[in-house]
Amino acid sequence: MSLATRLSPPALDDSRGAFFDARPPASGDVDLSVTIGSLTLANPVMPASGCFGPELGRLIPVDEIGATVTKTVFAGSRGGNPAHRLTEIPAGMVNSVGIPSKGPRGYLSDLHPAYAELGVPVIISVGGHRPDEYAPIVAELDAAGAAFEINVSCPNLDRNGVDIGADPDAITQVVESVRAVTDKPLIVKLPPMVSSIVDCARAAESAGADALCVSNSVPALPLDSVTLRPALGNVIGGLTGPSMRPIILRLVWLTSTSVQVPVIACGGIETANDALEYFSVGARAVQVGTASFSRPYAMVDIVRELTQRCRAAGATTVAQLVG
Amino acid sequence: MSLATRLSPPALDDSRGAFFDARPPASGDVDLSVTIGSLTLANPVMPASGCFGPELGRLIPVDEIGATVTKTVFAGSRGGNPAHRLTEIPAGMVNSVGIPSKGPRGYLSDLHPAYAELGVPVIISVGGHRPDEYAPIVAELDAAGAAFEINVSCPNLDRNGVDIGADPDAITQVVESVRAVTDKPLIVKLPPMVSSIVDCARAAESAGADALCVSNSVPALPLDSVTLRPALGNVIGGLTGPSMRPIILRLVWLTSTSVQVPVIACGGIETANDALEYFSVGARAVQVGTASFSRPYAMVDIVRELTQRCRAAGATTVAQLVG
Amino acid sequence: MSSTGTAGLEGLVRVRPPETGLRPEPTWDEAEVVAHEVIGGRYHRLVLHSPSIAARADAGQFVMITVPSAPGERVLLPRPMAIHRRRVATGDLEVIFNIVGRGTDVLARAVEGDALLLTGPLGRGFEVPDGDGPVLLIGRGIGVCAVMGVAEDAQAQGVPVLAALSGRTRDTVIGEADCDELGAEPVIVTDEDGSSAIEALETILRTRLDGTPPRVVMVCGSGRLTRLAVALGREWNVPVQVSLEAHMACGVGYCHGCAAPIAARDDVEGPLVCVDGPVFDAGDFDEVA
Amino acid sequence: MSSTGTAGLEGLVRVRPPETGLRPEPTWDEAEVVAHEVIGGRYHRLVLHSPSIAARADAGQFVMITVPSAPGERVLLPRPMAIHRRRVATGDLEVIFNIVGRGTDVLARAVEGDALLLTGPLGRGFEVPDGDGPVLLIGRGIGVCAVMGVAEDAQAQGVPVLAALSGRTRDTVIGEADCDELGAEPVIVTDEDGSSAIEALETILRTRLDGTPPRVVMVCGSGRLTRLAVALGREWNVPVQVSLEAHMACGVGYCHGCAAPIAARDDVEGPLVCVDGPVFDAGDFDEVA
Ligand SMILES: Cc1cc2nc3c(=O)[nH]c(=O)nc-3n(C[C@H](O)[C@H](O)[C@H](O)COP(=O)(O)OP(=O)(O)OC[C@H]3O[C@@H](n4cnc5c(N)ncnc54)[C@H](O)[C@@H]3O)c2cc1C
Ligand SMILES: Cc1cc2nc3c(=O)[nH]c(=O)nc-3n(C[C@H](O)[C@H](O)[C@H](O)COP(=O)(O)OP(=O)(O)OC[C@H]3O[C@@H](n4cnc5c(N)ncnc54)[C@H](O)[C@@H]3O)c2cc1C
Ligand SMILES: Cc1cc2nc3c(=O)[nH]c(=O)nc-3n(C[C@H](O)[C@H](O)[C@H](O)COP(=O)(O)O)c2cc1C
Ligand SMILES: Cc1cc2nc3c(=O)[nH]c(=O)nc-3n(C[C@H](O)[C@H](O)[C@H](O)COP(=O)(O)O)c2cc1C
Ligand code: FES
Ligand code: FES
Repeated sequence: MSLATRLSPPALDDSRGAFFDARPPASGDVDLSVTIGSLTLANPVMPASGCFGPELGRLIPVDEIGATVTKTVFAGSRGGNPAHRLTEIPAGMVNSVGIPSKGPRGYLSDLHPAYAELGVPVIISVGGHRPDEYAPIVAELDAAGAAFEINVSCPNLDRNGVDIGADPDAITQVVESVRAVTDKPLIVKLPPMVSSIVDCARAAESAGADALCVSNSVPALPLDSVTLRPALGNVIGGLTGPSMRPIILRLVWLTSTSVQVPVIACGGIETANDALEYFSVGARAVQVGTASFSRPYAMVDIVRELTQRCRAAGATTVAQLVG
Repeated sequence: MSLATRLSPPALDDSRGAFFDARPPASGDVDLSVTIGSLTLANPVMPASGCFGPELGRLIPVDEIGATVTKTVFAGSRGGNPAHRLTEIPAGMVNSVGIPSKGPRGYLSDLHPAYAELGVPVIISVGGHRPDEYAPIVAELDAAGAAFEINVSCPNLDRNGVDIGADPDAITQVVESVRAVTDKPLIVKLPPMVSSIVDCARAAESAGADALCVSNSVPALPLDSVTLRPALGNVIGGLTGPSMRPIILRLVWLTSTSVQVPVIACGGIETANDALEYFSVGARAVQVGTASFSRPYAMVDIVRELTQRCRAAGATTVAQLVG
Repeated sequence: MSSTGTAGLEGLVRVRPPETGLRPEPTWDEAEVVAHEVIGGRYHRLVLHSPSIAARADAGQFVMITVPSAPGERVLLPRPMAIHRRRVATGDLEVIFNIVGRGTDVLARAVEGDALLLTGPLGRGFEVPDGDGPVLLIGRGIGVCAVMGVAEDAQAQGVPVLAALSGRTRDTVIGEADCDELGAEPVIVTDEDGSSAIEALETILRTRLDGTPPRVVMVCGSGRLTRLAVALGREWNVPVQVSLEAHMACGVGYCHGCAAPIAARDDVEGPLVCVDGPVFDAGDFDEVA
Repeated sequence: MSSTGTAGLEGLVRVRPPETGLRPEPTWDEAEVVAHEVIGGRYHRLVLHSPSIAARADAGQFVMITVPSAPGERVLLPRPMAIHRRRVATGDLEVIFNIVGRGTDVLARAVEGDALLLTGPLGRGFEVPDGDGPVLLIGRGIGVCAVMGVAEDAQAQGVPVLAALSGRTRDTVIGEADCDELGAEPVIVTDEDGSSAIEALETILRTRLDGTPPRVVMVCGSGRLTRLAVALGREWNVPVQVSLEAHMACGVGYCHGCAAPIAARDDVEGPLVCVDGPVFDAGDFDEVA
């Protein structure tokens, strides 16, 4: 319903005008493009699933980022978790939104049109409770997505609370089944809390993934320090934000040195410099989540600054910059 | 060599005198004791391995804490990792000290005498690269330790970089072999980054552990944000401190509801309130690491405040306080 | 907004029917801190220069304020704050807040001349229906800030306003000066003299209204007061609008952090406080617990 | 301490033979900030009231300063700082620091009357050998602070001191006033006039010493200057002592965070800068890279 809100145009003295207009000159000199399977993105900056919606298009020039990523779409309708769904901790936040979803049909009718209007490739995130839930969703959304992000980091009700994404065999099953129903590029988004992320990454690659996203949020149980009761309605949530960065940097380093496909880094990225940290350990693209909440223009700033830093260093690609 | 340093007595106007003297009245009313196998500790507060040494006995009244825990002792001599071994990040620090060790013999001759003088039970932490390295060390140290903490969270050179502690079978092997050579209580210290900590916890319990310590530090790769080079000589280190707390709270909750033996919480504990957070999710004792660096008296403060908070609430045990 | 968040309001509120007018498009803005003072001994009043937001905000809308980073410390999520006053002539808006945690603690250290990043105006505000009688505003504590914009609009439209301003003590009651400035009739009730008790307040309001029911009741800041408003609204057969709070991350509708716990079914999400609210209709009387 | 940490000093330094005297027992103390001023345009000078530490510290020892927590996020590790001056009469000690990161940034906001938690005195300081000739101190930048305690002791013992104080510009050189106060002879050399270049400094030192070799050279703050000191020390056949830096957590010897990369073998740990140092002997000349 949020997207149906009818809005008046912004006032003319709108301060964001300058930001919208301040596009850096077309960058014939700098090539930020990145290729994921058959899809080439103009630049390597995109939102993290669940941390973006077409609503943000009102606040920033979305066409400057490389792609959009939808919130994870599940097979059925889900209401999501009880309140509170968010809390903040030092250098991080924990959410237990619980992935409300209206299913693929609801996505196509209520959400996709607004995504499609934004003018950048739409990567549709798909989730499931069981390995066999993924392929039907992707099949139904095949025409809509420029690529799919396979979110295997959801608690799997069949498997004793262990993530699908913690089990290389389950990953293989999911990715092979999805690969069978689409030719679109597949990004597999892994969970961080696994015994061997390298085994998970290799399983995804062998089963046909065109890229990996490393990683989802870190499971956590924040307490209200006064009441000593769980701070979130769902008790457990996902920790995100800058305090995760060194944890995820290690995982990106481990995976990017173990697979051939590009690794998209996700975890605590707030600035172009944070993105460069990930590029320097092998990432080829980045996703921005938590940072957009406080600074809606964080992604656009990163794209612009990456361009500028390449120029300033006389580099034509980010690879040269961190090489 | 550090312990051999000969020191002059502190000056009389020593400000810590008041702290040393400020012991709370003997607590017939409050019972903070905790039992680990055959060992009963006066209270549930102890240092985290590697974050304590007899040197701290010069700064705080160590006999007020429940136990001491040694730095992990390995079979052979190890020099530890190259500099830098420490760095700080928002709400956390990362260390790659690398566990320098002089082996069990070196421990007995150079370190144990000073530990033994402190007047509280000495829990000796033991580590290994392979499952078969543990039992001989414990056998050699059996007479010295009041209990042993089996640190299975060390990178295992035999197993492709995967922790011994991430593999329930390897845990079983380690714990059974150690159980065979000692009757002293065994605490198994688990790593946090595992696919199913519950499986690891159950394996340790079945193999004869008397308690679990949850958990060791979170593997991380901090970069120097200016040079974009690794901030630590060893590239990878362990993240500790308050930003881990919600991550470890979840693991303590998961394990303490899955095993019968007591769970000792370790991760980001700075205050009595932090300890109470862990008690409220099922922990029976706590270890304090990073917090002691900035506030050497952190552990003693926690013991004193737990006593006071019990009294203030009319509780005779911590369990009543968080019940 | 309710001091208890949305807890206990299940069934008490519902999303209003689709609005007929256009809602102002949100923007973000680096707003200069024009003034910062402590009022009522504990509240921080910030005057922020943001013509684009001040000029367009509807009564009852809010802003997300990004907490500036101080060295050695950062607060990650922006903080939602009601737009207490819109001063279109000077391009300023006012927010008043309470220090309750890390974020407001850092905000309280903003000084004149600082720039604060605002996103707004956000959410769906109050809507004054046509009709007779005054508008009855009921605010408690910081909740007064959510409703004061209505008094600004009412003054412009010549609609009389009766504003019940509740607080613990006389000097912590917010909004009296605003009422004076806006020609609204303030009713100050406090815990210390007992006048803020539900029965006492009800009696005072009936006396002041003197038999003329208001055309609408708008309430924020207390579950108890919301229940009173609903009861009176039913008796008078007038609409009751209530402003709620929820923990928020994005403020514009995409993070789904702020769903109110008032969904009809388990597989349907509750309305989002940031875009479907923060102002909701009070529910059918039958739904009231 | 070296601006490059211990990097590049492998083989250049070694642990000194066991000390003969007793080392002061460390303690922790809530020290009051007695004064805080910015000097040389960029350095922060803190005067801290801590009689128990000031009265007992040896020259070249250091303190760990716990960074006070600001609301919000905190700096976790204490910061090692040389004890620049010990003022036993007033019970104060002085530290001078540079803002280089998060920790020093927060420390720079300490104001008079604040309490700072100190642990100290720590480490093994400089040891002035018996002998003839003056003590030659060489300090660069903030490294001057590590050696100034030696000038304090030398004054008490009537030993002459020649202190080479190096810095980028004239006004950022630390220690001139201290030398005046302590009767030490300062030699100010700077990058801006070229006098801090190794050859220039060597010439200046030889001229000032006028053929009388010092009894000891003590150096801190620069790898280049350390190499110069080692070369001169060898020529004169006098001991050279150098103060090093390392990232530290505990400061007292148990965390093993500060091992210097100068171990003889892979399976043996390097000396701990916090207890075996921060002052080391310069190594055999043959070891110098
Ligand atoms: C639409 C709306 C308007 C508001 N208007 C005002 C106002 O005018 N004046 C005022 O003082 N307060 C107002 N609030 C409440 C204000 O947002 C919270 O007091 C503030 O976010 C607390 O932040 P903190 O860091 O100090 O507290 P903490 O408790 O440390 O916050 C931790 C997290 O919980 C969130 N949180 C905590 N309490 C609340 C709450 N009551 N509502 C929403 N999020 C919360 C914070 O945003 C943060 O993400 C409003 C809330 C909403 C939703
Ligand atoms: C024995 C000793 C004495 C010192 N005396 C002084 C002094 O008198 N004046 C002064 O300005 N500085 C001195 N230093 C250096 C000072 O400790 C660092 O500049 C300071 O710790 C930097 O902290 P930060 O948070 O500002 O920097 P950051 O770079 O943000 O610090 C990150 C981490 O690295 C550590 N670190 C960074 N640089 C250094 C360094 N050079 N040495 C040790 N740890 C470092 C910090 O302690 C912290 O744990 C001394 C260091 C040592 C070891
Ligand atoms: C409010 C919120 C909702 C999220 N929803 C999803 C989701 O639906 N699917 C998903 O794969 N990840 C989701 N995530 C995780 C993010 O995509 C991302 O992995 C995580 O936030 C780490 O990035 P960050 O540190 O930049 O925020 C969500 C994160 C947040 C904060
Ligand atoms: C400097 C340092 C050294 C450590 N050495 C060891 C060790 O030898 N053995 C071990 O099991 N854990 C070691 N740890 C991990 C701690 O015991 C503890 O698990 C971790 O610090 C989390 O607790 P904290 O957040 O309170 O610091 C070390 C931690 C630090 C910071
Ligand atoms: S705050 Fe993000 S959807 Fe409401
Ligand atoms: S700083 Fe801890 S051993 Fe040196």
